[in-house]
Amino acid sequence: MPVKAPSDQVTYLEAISRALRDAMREDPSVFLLGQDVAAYGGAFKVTAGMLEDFGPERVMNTPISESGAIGVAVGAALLGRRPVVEMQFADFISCGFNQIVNVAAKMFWRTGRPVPLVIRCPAGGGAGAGAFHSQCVEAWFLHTPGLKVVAPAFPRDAYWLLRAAIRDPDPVLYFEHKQLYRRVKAPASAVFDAGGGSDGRDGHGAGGGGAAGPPPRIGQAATLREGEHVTVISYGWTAHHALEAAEKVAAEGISVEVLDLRTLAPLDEEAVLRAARKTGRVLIAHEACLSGGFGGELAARIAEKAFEHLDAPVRRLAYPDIPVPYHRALEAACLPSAEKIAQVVRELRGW
Amino acid sequence: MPVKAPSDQVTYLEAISRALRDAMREDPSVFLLGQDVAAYGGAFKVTAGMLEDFGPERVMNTPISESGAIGVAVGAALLGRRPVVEMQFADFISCGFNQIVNVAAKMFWRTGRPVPLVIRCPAGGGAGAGAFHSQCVEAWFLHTPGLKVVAPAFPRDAYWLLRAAIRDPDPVLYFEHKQLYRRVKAPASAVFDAGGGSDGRDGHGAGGGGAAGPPPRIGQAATLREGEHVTVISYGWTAHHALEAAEKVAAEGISVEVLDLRTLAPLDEEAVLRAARKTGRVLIAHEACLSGGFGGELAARIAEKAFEHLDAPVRRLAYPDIPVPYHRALEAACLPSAEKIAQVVRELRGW
Amino acid sequence: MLEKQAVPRPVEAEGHSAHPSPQALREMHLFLRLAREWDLRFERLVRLGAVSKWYSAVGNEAITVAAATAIAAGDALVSLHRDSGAILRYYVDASRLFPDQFPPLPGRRAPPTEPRELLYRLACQMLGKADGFSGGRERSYHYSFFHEEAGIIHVGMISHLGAMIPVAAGVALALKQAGGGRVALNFIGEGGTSTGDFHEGLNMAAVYKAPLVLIIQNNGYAFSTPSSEQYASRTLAERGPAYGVPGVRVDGTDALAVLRCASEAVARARAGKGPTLIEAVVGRMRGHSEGDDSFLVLSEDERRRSLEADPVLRFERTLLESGAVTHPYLDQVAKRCAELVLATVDRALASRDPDPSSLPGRVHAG
Amino acid sequence: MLEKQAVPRPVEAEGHSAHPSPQALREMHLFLRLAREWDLRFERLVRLGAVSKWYSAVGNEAITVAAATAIAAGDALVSLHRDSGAILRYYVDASRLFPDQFPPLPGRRAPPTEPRELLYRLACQMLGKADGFSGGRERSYHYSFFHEEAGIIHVGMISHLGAMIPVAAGVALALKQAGGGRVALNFIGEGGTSTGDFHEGLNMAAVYKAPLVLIIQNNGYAFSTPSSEQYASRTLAERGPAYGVPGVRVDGTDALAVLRCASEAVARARAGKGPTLIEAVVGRMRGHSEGDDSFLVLSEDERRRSLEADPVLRFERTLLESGAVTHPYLDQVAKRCAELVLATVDRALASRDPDPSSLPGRVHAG
Ligand SMILES: Cc1ncc(C[n+]2csc(CCOP(=O)(O)OP(=O)(O)O)c2C)c(N)n1
Ligand SMILES: Cc1ncc(C[n+]2csc(CCOP(=O)(O)OP(=O)(O)O)c2C)c(N)n1
Ligand SMILES: [Mg+2]
Ligand SMILES: [Mg+2]
Repeated sequence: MPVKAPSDQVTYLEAISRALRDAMREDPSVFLLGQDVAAYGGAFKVTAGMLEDFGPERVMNTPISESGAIGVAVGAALLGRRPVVEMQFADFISCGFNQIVNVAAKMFWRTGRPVPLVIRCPAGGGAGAGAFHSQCVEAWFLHTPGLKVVAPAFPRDAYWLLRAAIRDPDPVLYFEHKQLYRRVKAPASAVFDAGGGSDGRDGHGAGGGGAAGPPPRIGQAATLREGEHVTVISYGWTAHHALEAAEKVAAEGISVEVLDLRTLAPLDEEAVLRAARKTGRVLIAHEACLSGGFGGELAARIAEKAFEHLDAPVRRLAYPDIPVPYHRALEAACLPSAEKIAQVVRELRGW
Repeated sequence: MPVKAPSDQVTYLEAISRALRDAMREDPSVFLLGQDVAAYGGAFKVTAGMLEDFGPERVMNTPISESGAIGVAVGAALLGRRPVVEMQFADFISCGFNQIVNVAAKMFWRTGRPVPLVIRCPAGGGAGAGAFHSQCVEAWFLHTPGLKVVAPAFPRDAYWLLRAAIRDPDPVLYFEHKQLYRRVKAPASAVFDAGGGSDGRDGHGAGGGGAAGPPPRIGQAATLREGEHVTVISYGWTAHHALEAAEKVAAEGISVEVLDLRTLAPLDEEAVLRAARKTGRVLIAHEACLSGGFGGELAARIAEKAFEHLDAPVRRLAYPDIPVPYHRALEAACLPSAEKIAQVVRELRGW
Repeated sequence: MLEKQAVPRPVEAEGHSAHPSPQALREMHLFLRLAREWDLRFERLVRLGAVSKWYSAVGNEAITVAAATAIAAGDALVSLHRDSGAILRYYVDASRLFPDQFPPLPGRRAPPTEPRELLYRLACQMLGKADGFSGGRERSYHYSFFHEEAGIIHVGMISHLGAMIPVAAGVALALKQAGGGRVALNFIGEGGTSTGDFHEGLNMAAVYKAPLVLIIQNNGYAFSTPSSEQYASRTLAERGPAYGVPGVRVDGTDALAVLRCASEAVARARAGKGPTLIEAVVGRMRGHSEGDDSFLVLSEDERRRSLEADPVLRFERTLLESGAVTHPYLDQVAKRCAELVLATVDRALASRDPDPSSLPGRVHAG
Repeated sequence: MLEKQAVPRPVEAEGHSAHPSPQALREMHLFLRLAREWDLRFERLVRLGAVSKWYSAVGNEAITVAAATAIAAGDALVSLHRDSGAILRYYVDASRLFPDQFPPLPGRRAPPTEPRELLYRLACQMLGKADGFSGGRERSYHYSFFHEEAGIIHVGMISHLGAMIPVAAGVALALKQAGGGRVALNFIGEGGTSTGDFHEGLNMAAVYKAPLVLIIQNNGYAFSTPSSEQYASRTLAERGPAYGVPGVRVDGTDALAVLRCASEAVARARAGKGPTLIEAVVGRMRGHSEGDDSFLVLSEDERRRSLEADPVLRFERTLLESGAVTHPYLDQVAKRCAELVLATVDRALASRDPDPSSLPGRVHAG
């Protein structure tokens, strides 16, 4: 059951799937590892049809062994292969934690041998899936030198950043928010165009209006929307809420700049500081828990390096410091939303 | 080979050891788990003599199974026992990561069953021990709701916070910096006194001059030194550097307030904000890597909640974003030091 | 600070006998049927959209019910995602549920719990309702329930497979340290045996001679992954000796065979001889979770054979053949169970949802 | 972006024979002796304060040297903390080191590396010097060294025990995918077998039929912890079948026996039949690390017996008895090895330290 051929509209999920396929076609050293990725095509069907197309040597089920799978991938990567490991849910990455932070992350620095490895992590909540199928755990890996971490929010970014991640010589954690899989779409031409076409935003909010340009590279943030009064910095699903919030408050006369980080490590610090300095009022929004989340690092950098430009305290909007509750009403109360973001934006504007 | 009986001077290591003994004597549900903790007394001899004194049911070697050991401890804690697990080095905690962040941390919130568990983590560098025996990994656990994290810098805090950790109904990570083990001492009376004697500082720098008071509790920071011009916030070994730096720059006419967090979670935010507001110039210093380190969270909170009091950007001094190098000269170049702290303090003073 | 948590006292020293009396057989049947009806009901709710996800335990009943029959009040249960049979058996006393049909069995003290109330809370738990064990904070079997008087020490799962095995070993260790010959019963799928925690937990239990009975429910597949891509040994039972513990393989559709193995393992654990690893082999009567298409990974033939080997029907045939029960009896039990489940779940469906204003809620106990 | 990394080509298809010729025996002896002198020298440096920590491999030589003798250039070595014997054997060609005594062996192509230079770099690595493989960034055996022309694919350890086993399985998998019948050799202590990664890595290697030879060096202790507190099975070899791979137990003081087992395992792996688990049993001739008091955990009797079972002396006795060598020959080899090690390490000691101004250094490859 192959993912449907690129039609007019490409979902976020299809963009990921297509990136895998194109990379596999282009480079025989690319191969896939993960639970149920072969005949079944993965829990979310991202790898559907790939076993048929690329064979069992390149599309390999793993036992339920996150640590083993990542370790095997590291070993293969050390010998020049380019494994892409799928976590069935990002939450399970904690079982392979040591392989990531101590084996993969430190390998190049210690030994000079690159580890071209990608770990795909279907992340995030919003589906009523409870504490162990909803987490946003990127921050653990943002305190670990040697890793790269990307978290695209749009099909075009999803496609090109996965292509870049697979080509990258470093271990890359690729966080794909499950809420984007089938909801977020963009025209195929915009998604796959490598030249300088439209930027492939999904037309959601004002995000479709960005400038045309070359495909995104790892380490580049994107300005989703230009604004004068308040800057909202975000990534992943939350970037969509930010856009929606910007739309909302625009009606109230508040002009919001929305920055989508896309890559969390290495951070596009220049873009962050530029966006912060531009308005002097900053909100950082993410779905991961507040304490120790990446928002703290961002706020710290802004507060230090854009100190003189700040007209208001840097605010953070994040998940409360609790596990993800199961019941949908409870979960909804915890998740960031356009309305919550809009509310802080209003407060910042009035500061 | 029992640790020597409390004499006039008590080392940090002896304080830890004594806390374990006193807790074991007081509460039969306390027991020890860890690699080589039984007959051998642990890699650092913290549990020396305890097998003889408390027997093999309460002082148990574990196989080389960090995840297993922590999981076993969680199970026992669920049934009302109070295990204290020793990591041979804090670095190895990554192998038990999932048990901590997904099993232990979330248990009470999910099920209402407390998990009174302590994990002792000999942490930190400075011994030329390389990338895997030197790490400061506390930040991983500061992004995980449900855990408590302490990191005492002085024998008195080491003793009382370990006693409190063992009595605490929540999983507590207890980070003990190896450089403090035998170097930092205080008079026995000051360390163990539960009344209101001297605060048991080690007389290092100005730290000995603190006010007398009741034993520290989890969640309380300590002002090691009062100052007017610049605030340095720190914990663990770095708190000693901060004191030394304060001494250094005092001669230059700069008056430094030094705050020792002691507990990282739950954070004594009030003390942090008070210290920040007092001088309006803040440096946060820790040995963990800069990016994603706890300094970011602290800086973010200060920058948000003490915004109007800040006269200079909040600065951070931390380990560079690399693994710990082996060669002593390389390592020394990376570690925070009194001189490095003094330098930033001077810059902040001049801002 | 925490109130001192006492380890629940042993309520009863002995589990059910491995040679069950006719009434014991009928009780076992009751729970097989009850478990079946339970899961069928929730499968239906998935199709109706009232439940978002369900890992069906249809097909696993002989293992879970029989294993839980081998333990007693005061023993601990650490359960996973297909263990409704064990939970029902462990929580509910037949003589309190249907006193007309099941007089109290000698030697088994009725848990002083109101079974209908417990079943209601369990149904609420499945539905994320306020009256569930976790008050809607947690999903399905991801809760714990301790009831000291009833001798219930039930530690529910987290999703991460394998993680509960060291925890179960720790529960067993604490029971051992407390004395009294109590044991912990824990389940894992054959897929879950590939986790590091399976290894670390079982090895530690073996080294500590912890009274742990670990049952692998080998249904041949983990989600879509067949055993042949999960492990390369002939059986999983032979992993036992690799840890210095007995490894027993049993037909997981044969409740009586499972009861025998489990009872032996429990007796061994009570006697201080440490853990046993049991591999119970079953077919797969459902896909991985209701609503996904993973059942189609099996060949048609395999699906047919698994469905034919239905463990509940098998047990009913055995009972019929032995003359212990009649067809009308079976019909009546099935009807009572279905009605009970229906009423319980309906009541739960109508119950109140948790209140978001109670969140975030305390993440620390003290 | 990364230059395309090619998997190093196979340099030689066959390892040494399991029935070594007299010269092959003398070569094995040379490396046993060289490894011994290597470790003795560093032990001494610990006592002199020139090295801060040393995990001595004295006593492990028969295992490591013999196992590395069973592989060939082009095969991969994934080493741990007591594997100096394997590294020396793998890096160095006897005929290049001492051409007067060791004419090139037929079938074994001399690695086109200058052995004295490699040994110097290795010594620098041990001392954290700038000329070490990691330029002082990493400690002792925590480095990697790839030399395509020489067929050296050497992945060094991280400290976390067990972690290298999945990595070794991945290396083996990549070798299999590349074709050519090459294998990966990996070691672990009996203590390290208790890690989840041992289980996950070996299981995956078995499922994938990866050409991995995993050798457990069972020296009865992990730091201070005796095997009886580490695992409860009778042997560790019997874990093999638990993963569907052969489990072989061998006397780790008998280099020839180890060579036989390892050669068989290598042949099996080359033939596409997957991994083998070898348990090589040795005594402990040293404590956990030089300078700690863990050797005293052993009884006096046990210490004496281990020291008497010295594998190097045992091999020398065998050679003497078979008439293959004479006493003066052995003395001469020992002298040459000691001198070589002394000169190499002295040169390394005198070499330059790394320059802190080069830090932090690149943490990313691209
Ligand atoms: C550590 C971990 N990785 C992945 C998953 C996702 N997952 C949930 S159930 C399952 C299959 C389990 O198979 P098995 O253990 O055989 O039990 P079964 O469902 O067949 O009863 C998987 C892979 C998980 N829960 N935990
Ligand atoms: C995961 C992990 N936990 C703890 C340690 C600390 N440690 C280093 S060596 C060692 C003992 C190793 O014993 P064994 O595997 O038998 O090897 P041996 O040293 O006896 O050769 C321990 C516990 C470690 N390196 N890694
Ligand atoms: Mg299964
Ligand atoms: Mg050992």
